Amino acid sequence: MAYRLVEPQPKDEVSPGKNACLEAYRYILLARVLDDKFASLYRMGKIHGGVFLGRGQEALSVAAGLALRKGDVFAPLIRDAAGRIAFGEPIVDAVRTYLGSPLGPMRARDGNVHRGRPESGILPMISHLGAMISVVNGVLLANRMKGISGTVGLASIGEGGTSTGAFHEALNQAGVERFPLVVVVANNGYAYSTPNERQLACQTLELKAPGYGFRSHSVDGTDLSACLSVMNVAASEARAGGGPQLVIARLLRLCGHGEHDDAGYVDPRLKESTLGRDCLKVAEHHLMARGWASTQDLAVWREAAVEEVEGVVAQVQREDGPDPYAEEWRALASKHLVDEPPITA
Amino acid sequence: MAYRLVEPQPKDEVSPGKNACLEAYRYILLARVLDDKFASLYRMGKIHGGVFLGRGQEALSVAAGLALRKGDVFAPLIRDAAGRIAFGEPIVDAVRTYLGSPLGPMRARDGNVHRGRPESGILPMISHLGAMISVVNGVLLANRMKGISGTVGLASIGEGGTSTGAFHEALNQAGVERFPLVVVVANNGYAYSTPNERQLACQTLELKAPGYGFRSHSVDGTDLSACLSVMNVAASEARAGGGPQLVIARLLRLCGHGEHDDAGYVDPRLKESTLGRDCLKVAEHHLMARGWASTQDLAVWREAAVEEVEGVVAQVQREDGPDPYAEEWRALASKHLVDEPPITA
Amino acid sequence: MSLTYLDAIREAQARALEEDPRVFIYGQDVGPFGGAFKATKSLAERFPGRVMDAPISEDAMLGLAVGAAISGMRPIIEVQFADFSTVALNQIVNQAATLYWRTKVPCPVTIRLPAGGTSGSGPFHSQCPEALYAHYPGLVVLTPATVEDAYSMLLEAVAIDDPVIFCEHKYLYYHLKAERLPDEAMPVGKARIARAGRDLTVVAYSAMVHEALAVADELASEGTEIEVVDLRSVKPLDTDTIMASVARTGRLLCVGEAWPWGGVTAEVVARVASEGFGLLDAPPQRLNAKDTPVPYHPNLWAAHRPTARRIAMAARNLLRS
Amino acid sequence: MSLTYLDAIREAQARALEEDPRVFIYGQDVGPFGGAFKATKSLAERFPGRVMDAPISEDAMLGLAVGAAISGMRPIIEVQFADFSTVALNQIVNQAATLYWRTKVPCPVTIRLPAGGTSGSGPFHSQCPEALYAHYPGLVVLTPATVEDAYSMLLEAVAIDDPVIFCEHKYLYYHLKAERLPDEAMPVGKARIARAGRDLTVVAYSAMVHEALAVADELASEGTEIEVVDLRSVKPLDTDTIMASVARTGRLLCVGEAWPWGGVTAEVVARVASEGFGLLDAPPQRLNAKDTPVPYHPNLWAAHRPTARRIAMAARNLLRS
Ligand SMILES: Cc1ncc(C[n+]2csc(CCOP(=O)(O)OP(=O)(O)O)c2C)c(N)n1
Ligand SMILES: Cc1ncc(C[n+]2csc(CCOP(=O)(O)OP(=O)(O)O)c2C)c(N)n1
Ligand SMILES: [Mg+2]
Ligand SMILES: [Mg+2]
Repeated sequence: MAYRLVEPQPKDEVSPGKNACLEAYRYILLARVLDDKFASLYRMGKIHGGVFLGRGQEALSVAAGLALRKGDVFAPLIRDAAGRIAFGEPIVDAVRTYLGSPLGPMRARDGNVHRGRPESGILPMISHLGAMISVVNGVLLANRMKGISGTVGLASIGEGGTSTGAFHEALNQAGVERFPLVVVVANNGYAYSTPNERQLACQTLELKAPGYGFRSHSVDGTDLSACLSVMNVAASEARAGGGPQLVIARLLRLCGHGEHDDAGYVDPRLKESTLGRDCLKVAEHHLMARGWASTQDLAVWREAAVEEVEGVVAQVQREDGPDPYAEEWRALASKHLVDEPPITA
Repeated sequence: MAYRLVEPQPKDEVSPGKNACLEAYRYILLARVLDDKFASLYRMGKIHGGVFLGRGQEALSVAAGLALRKGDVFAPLIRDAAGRIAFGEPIVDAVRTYLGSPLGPMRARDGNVHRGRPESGILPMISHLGAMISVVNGVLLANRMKGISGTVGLASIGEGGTSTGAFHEALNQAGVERFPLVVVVANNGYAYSTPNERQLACQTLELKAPGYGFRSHSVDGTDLSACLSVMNVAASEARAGGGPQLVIARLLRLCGHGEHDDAGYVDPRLKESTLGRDCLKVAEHHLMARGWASTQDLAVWREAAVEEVEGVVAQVQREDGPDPYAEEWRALASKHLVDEPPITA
Repeated sequence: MSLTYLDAIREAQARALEEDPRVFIYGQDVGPFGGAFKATKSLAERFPGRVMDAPISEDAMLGLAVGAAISGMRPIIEVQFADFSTVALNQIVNQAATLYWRTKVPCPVTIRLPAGGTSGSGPFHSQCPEALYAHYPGLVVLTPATVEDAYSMLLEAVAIDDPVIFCEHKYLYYHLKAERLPDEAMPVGKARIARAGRDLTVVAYSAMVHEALAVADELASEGTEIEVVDLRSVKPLDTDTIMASVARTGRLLCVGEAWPWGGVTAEVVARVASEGFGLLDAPPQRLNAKDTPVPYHPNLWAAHRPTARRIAMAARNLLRS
Repeated sequence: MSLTYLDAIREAQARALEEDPRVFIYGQDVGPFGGAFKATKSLAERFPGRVMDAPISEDAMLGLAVGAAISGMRPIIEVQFADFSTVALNQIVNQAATLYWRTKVPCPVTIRLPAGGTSGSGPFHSQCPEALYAHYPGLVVLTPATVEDAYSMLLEAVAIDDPVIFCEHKYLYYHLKAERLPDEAMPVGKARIARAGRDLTVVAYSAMVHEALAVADELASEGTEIEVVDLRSVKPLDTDTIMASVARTGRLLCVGEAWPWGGVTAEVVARVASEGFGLLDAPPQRLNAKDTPVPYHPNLWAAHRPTARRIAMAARNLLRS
């Protein structure tokens, strides 16, 4: 038995031009270099806890970040270093969070990918998958109630995260309210070690969209240019009042679930398929084929990225760790309502 | 923008014959008379707590109950008096549960629609909507692991209940495992007072099926004959290994959410539409039109139902209430593991 | 005019909506229908677009509230019954309650939980969730026992810059009446001496305050003076007021409608034992519901929860010890 | 041979699968991959079809377990981190925990929750859920502190006819080692005197037992004898063993890694105060984590939870009082 979804032709996707591609490429490059640095710091035992990379998923992520504007709201997930940078998160935020600097946005209280600045539109993820999407809805509702129009919200999730009740409730809520929400699902074939066939029963993830009144979009997540156009179409539709949008990307993560994981469970045939292409390499190839960049340009840019990352890491490594005695140990904004329990640690 | 679902033609539905229709009709009648009795006991202040009826939804419910066999598992919801009876629940179980008799299946510990006998395949609902479906999955998994084949599980839910995360997780789980599960959604236009447009964003509920790898079926819930055929097809498909099935019925509840509610929020146009037909009357009309029953038959059967219900109610009303001093006040099966807290009530 | 506890909740919401454009209400059936208990009756009409029906999606309801709060709004979420907040727990304790600590961005969300037992409601419409939430850092947990407190504490809850769990007792909805709403009120975080006495301190909250007061009446006729402390908020817990009372009476009985393991009575007794050991003339005692789900039948229900009769028994025992 | 706490958990599961055909394991990545912590390593291969990967659907995972248990199976559910059980709470406390009481049908589900803090894990991978579950009727809550207990208590958990919350401490996974697995064991529900002493009783559970033992060592060198009680199960709570110890020492310090409001330390101190008031020579004391989420950075983490240093301080204070 097979379902086929018949929907009106999407608006023509416009191929992104030279500047757009170059900008996106440089963010990807920076994110990759940054991720590689975290991997190496992890191996050197310089990072507390896990390291979670976006390798192979940067084209999709960067396209998400670039589709957003100031005033929009973004709920990145674990593989979104590129999208964060593109949306304006300074890399020092990532480095400080990973290295546990009290000067970072999470002040060493939370680490690694659990970072954000709500006041700048980047929501700091909690770990529970699916839980951020309804939070984005809330920001969009607030905008609506305040009469702010033309903003969109974007939430990332993996295909595994679509199995959560939270995902479902949030998508249905966005559908009912017709929020300008874009949900980007990176289907990389695995949730940690769990393959699609133990995770999902739909023939394709796009088939989930109609159940929520979402418009769906499909994209090859290894192709930067495709990602840029599709994300652009999706965000523009949402922005223009077209209701919520679901973007489904196919790709692979070219790393472990975290750096502790060798991902030995990934089917080698997938790695050898076009899904296994490295989006960075694909983008470089594309830039060179169009004559938008030379090998030398690439080398110079990589050098610049390395320098930037190394500089920031070196700087943060000189920062003091948090001082537990200077901590307020207070979970409430309302000082006068803090409960005073008997001795604690 | 409109989606259209293209799926292969369903197997030919066989119109149910005389005996099937008569049997179903008499269960509906019994359920209706029973429900009416509960309503009247409620008005007389003889019932503790609320009363929740299935008026107008009996055709769908009875068809669900009849599609099941011994060995199957059924998770009825609040409007399933008819389906329960059809699946074999004695009406004394309902009466004892509503009247709080300690002889009932819930021994006065739980009331009204919160009843069942897991050992007979009727799962006692907890109130949290959506929560019973994965429990049905668990029974089906156990059957599979034990090598019991040919059984199905059936879970009822309202369209409002489809918005719960629990619903989503359970359907996806059933899809992944290809459990022989039938989920019956009674779309009566309202969840308590909340109309479809504040509850759902899908154009039709059938559109949810492909997202879970379910086969979908649609039925006019006011038409007994249609309900019988469609439920039969769905259950047979599941039983034959066709994977999980989603049945979507359109109908109205011809009563309040509970008997405390006058349902003043229901759109009068809906009531006047064919959805507002009383499935009991439609069934009677059908039986008479076919010459399968006469007005007199109907009167006799109603009389018999009334007598049965009145007899059981009278009997249960003579039963003593629960004795709190005889209660064990123990939530664990393992007596030796009961925690002994300091004085309690 | 005579106002019920439920009226007070409605009036507090009306006033909050009236006075603060950042306030909105979101929950199942809270719109035109006015809510399962009519706590939002006519508000959707009076405040168009600000009192909205939600789908049956408690997790998303609470997630949305956090997002709106991040953006400067002051949502009030009605969960239809406190028991259903179990499916929103994650958004409450992990999203809302941690936000300020993680980001310095306050999260002013008021979560209204119609709670507590009423006869005939059974295991899934009777629960007392206060301990569940008080255990987690980052939440304020309120348990008003009077019409006046229902009003003033709900208004204050909306003004507080943190997520507030507002446990409103369903039994009190219609049973309590007051002549008018208060202009002034004790602040959240302070317990109240509901009745003064010098022989025994009974600490209670929510519906149990009234059982305790009945016992105080009863024992007064026997010449015993019971001091009843109404906690009002269980987090923060006003240990000072409790301790001052125990200092006067030397005896403590703490009563809660919730289950016996952990919870308010354990916390109160543990604090008094640790910090006020020397004040005690007799072992501090607790009285809780039984350790089973809340039963449906009135006979069982009445035996499951503490009642005036049982509080009186416990009090007499304690007075003798 | 040397076995870790984690090995013990794996071996217990292997034995349960081996000996009882009704047992199966279900959880994210527990299949061929062997689980996020490798607690089910190679079990899927050894027991085909009985160790199954679940989708990221904790609510449905637990619901399925209940259905299977109703049908006579004995599921073991691995929740990847205890923190994620918040999204399964409803199925645990309202479905599984009430089933026997409602229907007389037992619900033997073992819920494995990798719990507790490790440095660098942060607010959402460090939580201690024992109080959350112990508050609800209908659950058994276990907190093994040793390799031997991890093994024997998990085996017993699977055999128990009720839902069991098995809190396995992630910090102990690799830090604890034993020479071999036990043949005999104390039954669930009994606390253990982990070290005898006559001056002060320190009640602890899970990872805190080891901090307490370190303190006992330290203070022994100063001539003070600390008795360490390892609760093993927090529900049921073995009040008798605690009380007997306090009767010997006259002094009680209860230590928990969880948050301070409510919870195990409150329950223990409240029980001893109520039932063993006369045994106490000094106010009973508690030591808990701080009332904030669990911080990420090792410096903060070490200050957030009780440590041997702070337990020693509290113990010394208590010995002086
Ligand atoms: C509710 C919940 N359950 C379990 C986890 C543990 N967990 C973290 S990431 C992950 C896999 C996620 O897979 P997917 O959504 O496909 O994203 P990917 O890692 O492939 O990018 C799991 C199970 C979690 N974070 N939240
Ligand atoms: C998780 C949860 N939230 C809220 C409720 C309260 N509630 C009980 S029935 C109901 C409406 C159900 O509507 P629907 O699913 O459409 O079924 P219907 O009553 O129309 O048959 C609600 C909101 C509940 N039982 N469970
Ligand atoms: Mg994935
Ligand atoms: Mg409905």
